[in-house]
Amino acid sequence: MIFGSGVLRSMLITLKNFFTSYFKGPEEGGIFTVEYPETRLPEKERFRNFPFLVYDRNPENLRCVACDICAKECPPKCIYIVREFDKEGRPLKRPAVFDIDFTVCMNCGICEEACPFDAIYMDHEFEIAGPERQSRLLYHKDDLLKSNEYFHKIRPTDATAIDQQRREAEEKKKAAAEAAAKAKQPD
Amino acid sequence: MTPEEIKNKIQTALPGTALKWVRDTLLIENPQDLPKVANFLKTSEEFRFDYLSSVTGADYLQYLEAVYHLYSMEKKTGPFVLRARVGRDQARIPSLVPLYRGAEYQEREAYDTYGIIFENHPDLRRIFMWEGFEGFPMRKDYVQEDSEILEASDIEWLEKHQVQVPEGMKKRAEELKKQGRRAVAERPGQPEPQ
Amino acid sequence: MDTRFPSEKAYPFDSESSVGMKTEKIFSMQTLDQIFIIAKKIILGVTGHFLPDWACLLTSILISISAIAVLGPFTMMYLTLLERKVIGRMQNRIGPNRVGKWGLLQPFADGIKMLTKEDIVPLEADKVIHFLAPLFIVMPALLVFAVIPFGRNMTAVDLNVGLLFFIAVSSTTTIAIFMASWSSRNKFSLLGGMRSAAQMISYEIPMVLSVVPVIMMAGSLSTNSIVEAQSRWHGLKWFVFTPWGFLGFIIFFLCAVAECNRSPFDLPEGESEIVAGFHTEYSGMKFALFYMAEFMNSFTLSGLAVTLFLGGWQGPFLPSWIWFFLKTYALIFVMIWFRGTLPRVRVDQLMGLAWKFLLPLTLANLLVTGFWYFTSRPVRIAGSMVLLALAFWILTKLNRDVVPEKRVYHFAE
Amino acid sequence: MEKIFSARDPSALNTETLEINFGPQHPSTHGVFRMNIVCDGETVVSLKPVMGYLHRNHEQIAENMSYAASMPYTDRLDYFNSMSNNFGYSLAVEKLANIEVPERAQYIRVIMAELTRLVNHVSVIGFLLNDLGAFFTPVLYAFREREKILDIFEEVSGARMMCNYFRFGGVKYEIQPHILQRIKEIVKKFPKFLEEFEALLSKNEILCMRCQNVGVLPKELAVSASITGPMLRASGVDYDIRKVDKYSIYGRFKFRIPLGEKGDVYDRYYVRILEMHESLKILDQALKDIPATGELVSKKMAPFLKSPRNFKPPVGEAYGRVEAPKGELGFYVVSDGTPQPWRYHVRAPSFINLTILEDMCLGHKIADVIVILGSVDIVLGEVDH
Repeated sequence: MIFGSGVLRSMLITLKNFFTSYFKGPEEGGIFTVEYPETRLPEKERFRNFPFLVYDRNPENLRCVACDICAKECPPKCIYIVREFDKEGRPLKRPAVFDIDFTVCMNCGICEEACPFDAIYMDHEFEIAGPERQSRLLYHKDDLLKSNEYFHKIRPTDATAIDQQRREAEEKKKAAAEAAAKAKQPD
Repeated sequence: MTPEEIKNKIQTALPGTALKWVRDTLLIENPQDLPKVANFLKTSEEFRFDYLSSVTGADYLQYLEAVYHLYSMEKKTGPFVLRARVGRDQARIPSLVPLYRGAEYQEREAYDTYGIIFENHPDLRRIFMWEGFEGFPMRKDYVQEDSEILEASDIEWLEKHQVQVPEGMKKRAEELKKQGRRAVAERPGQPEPQ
Repeated sequence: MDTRFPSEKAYPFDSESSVGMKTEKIFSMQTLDQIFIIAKKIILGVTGHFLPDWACLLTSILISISAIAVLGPFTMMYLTLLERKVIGRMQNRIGPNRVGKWGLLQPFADGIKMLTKEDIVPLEADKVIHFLAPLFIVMPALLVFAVIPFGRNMTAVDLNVGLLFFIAVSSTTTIAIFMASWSSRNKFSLLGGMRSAAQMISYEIPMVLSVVPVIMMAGSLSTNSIVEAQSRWHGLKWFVFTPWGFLGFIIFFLCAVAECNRSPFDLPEGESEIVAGFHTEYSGMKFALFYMAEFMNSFTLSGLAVTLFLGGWQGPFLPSWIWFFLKTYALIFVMIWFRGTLPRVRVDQLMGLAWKFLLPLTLANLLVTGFWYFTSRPVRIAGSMVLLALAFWILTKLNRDVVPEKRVYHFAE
Repeated sequence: MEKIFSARDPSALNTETLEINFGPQHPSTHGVFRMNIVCDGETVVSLKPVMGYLHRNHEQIAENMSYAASMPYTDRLDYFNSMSNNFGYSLAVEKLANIEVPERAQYIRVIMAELTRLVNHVSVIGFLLNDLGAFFTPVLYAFREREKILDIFEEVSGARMMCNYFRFGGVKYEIQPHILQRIKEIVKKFPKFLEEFEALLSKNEILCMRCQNVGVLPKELAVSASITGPMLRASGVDYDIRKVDKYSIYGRFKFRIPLGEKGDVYDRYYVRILEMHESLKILDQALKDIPATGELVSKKMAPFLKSPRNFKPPVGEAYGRVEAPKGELGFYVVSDGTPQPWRYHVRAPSFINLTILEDMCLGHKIADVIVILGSVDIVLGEVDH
């Protein structure tokens, strides 16, 4: 081995890459840069960024019942929920305040897992940068609300499966209620 | 070799050491015996526990504990766990650095977080916290300044930036301000010791 | 009074005034070859009508100076772009592509950014020297442009000791770098300065010695005469095609890379070790001046290597200045290629390479050149190749510590 | 003159040592890590590492929340290999609560852990070359390959780096056949890339000059200083937890453990390359044997996925360790029967591997310190946990 041959060989590798970068695609070892704003990587279905709240049909009809489980489970404690009360002071099954501090949230997806009402899911939206931290990244209830159709759009597989489950559960409930009603009627 | 046999072997080799069986691990009742036992385990041909995997402290309210996980790289056996208990006020355990170099930073970490003083350690300083930090953060009685309870100045700032602050928080902050206290975390009810 | 420079007197096509050249000749090869000279002469012809002779001479000098003053920074600006593009391609990236088409306006954007940045001077710094160092480093880099023959008759000043001038002036860079490092009051800067002093002084010696064979064969220190000496075979009888020339070229080029602090010898600024070396404490335009000096140095040193070993502006078919720039940019490409590939050497290995390897090799090369000079063709080619191979082999055997060890790796089941 | 030379003994040159603070803001300390270096000229006389700039008391955070909720926090320990960290933590808790992991989940775990090892080793070599002064070329070649694997992670777990994919008793998501197919393709193409990578680096004289016989770590010191991972094996000690403990299903695969000769930087570099080849072997076998269907989480743990607070392991303690790419990653968990661990301790490999940094660096040049630190392979998220 001549002294210096190793250096020459490694220089050949870079030269080869210099030329292949003009001809080959990213799969064969060409340029793998994605020129971001113009071209984007395909969105992965399971990609999770920040959470959002799902509603059915209209925003009044949101699934969240303000049970506070996600707020308790959230590892960095970024969710803050206040339950809504009606005029007589009875608690309603919906949140009055639902804030998520996106500066604290770490996109772990525990809230999604823990939610027993399928109300909170992880969003694909990631371009949320803004000029001001506190006002821009503290998301309130209105900012978080998104329709079930949107959920279907970003995560079709999960959404259909969950819809199926919900429908089944509802039918079961209805059947149980009917059965209960039937059981009540005879007397 | 079962742990029970190892215990018997140690007791025959080193008479006078008080050993006790706690949760499948060997408690050395007098912490001063620790280097003796470790040295025996490391050098004896039978065991050859030459690799100290982990050193850590633990706080059990009445006492502090140092836990040592020993393995043998030569014989590929282990783990064999040693533990030593010391009182909260005179937490002094002889250092294992002369035997296992790998204990150096781990003992410093245990000192930093639990305040266990390792005697004869070559360089026992805080490792993660800064010099002059008071208290030992991993002890169960350590009270941390709480960032979740807002102080009056925080609320002022938040409201200036159009953030809704719930009434309860405001009330609490005012109370704190009246008492001239800072916000400290409330600890949950203390669980029962082992 | 004759306002022409001595070099221009030797111009073979000068019998007729180029200003009054016939139209059919204007687009010939020779015109293209001499286009810059003709342009200069037109300006001088116009100004000559209403200016006294001394002013004409001054104008002539000023034209050359302003040409260099434009060329230097312009080269530097586009070298940065070239470097970023080429290295980007080597790393399978695109490189700058946002400012202008293919990023062609990137250098201007960078320049504007540099100019608008805050100029920070450390509190404890020696302010005068800290201010002077960037100037002192750019000056020699610009000065040496004077003796580079960019094309036929295109040498700003044809000194008869041009080569000596080049080497003497370019070595003053060390002082500027040391000024920068010492005045910053920063330990990283100081280390960078120390490294730089050691490195520059050590590499100067093999560099000068590798040039000596060329001087021996060309019999002159003037850069123009050296180029003329390589003019046979239709301008292809370059010195690099001889054994001693080849070795001299390699050594000269390696030393040139070390002289202008470029990878793999970029220890004075080695960013992974000493942050940014001697220019750690510089910001804004002062920092840009250091970069400018580095890139201009790499341009002039490549130009000198071309002049000495690659036949300068000699070459068939194309105009002379195109040949010069082609060759120079080819060498700069190699420098960039080095930077894209190689890791940095350590300071002791760097010194070892200079003193224990390159210096003896240049001395052997000197001997071989003498042998070549006094023997006839079949003997001299074979003989000098054998001698050089022998020298190389002995030196690699003597420098065992740098030769890679063979390692055997075992596997445990 | 007298001050500089003492007249009697010309060798007794009066020199002063120079004290340099490397970091916390330094381009190649791999994060916010500081070294107080005293050097004589450029030779290191003493070196004291200072850490804790990224300290967040990970252990206390974990002690104040449910077992499952600290899983995403383990991602942040060694943010290059979140899958291995998940693996270690779930192993410890599974030992504590005596949970069986279903077959298919075991295979998925092994596949993910080995892909992580590829990601880590390939980028560590790239960073090492950056520390050596190469201008990002090896790093970017490494990242070209890493990108493909991270895409897989994203598709499987939903995140590229902070995967949070493992659950006690299994894994979180199903892995579809087309993803397995893509992993197979990556595994098939990877040796070609490694070949190119080696041609670029292994025989390069400058790399050999810089790495060979630098930062030598003798066998005895390595064992006594609890060094683990590729660094230990580069010193020639045959100890790989995948072989010793045979945790998960590693006992089923055929692979070898590469051992270094001298324990210098070059050996550490080359052992990593060889380990990647072995990882590819494991991946090959795992991808062939993985059952097509099967449950992902054991039946015992399935109800706790929705309600992590109800998961209360029995009173006891467990020490789970895995062979993470950086070394032995151990989790020591003590349960008191409540939903929160009473004691949670991380044995961070890159933290303990730093113990002998000074011993390796003494007598070398400043430039070597950076290279040796690079070859130790630290991630400050783990060092400062």
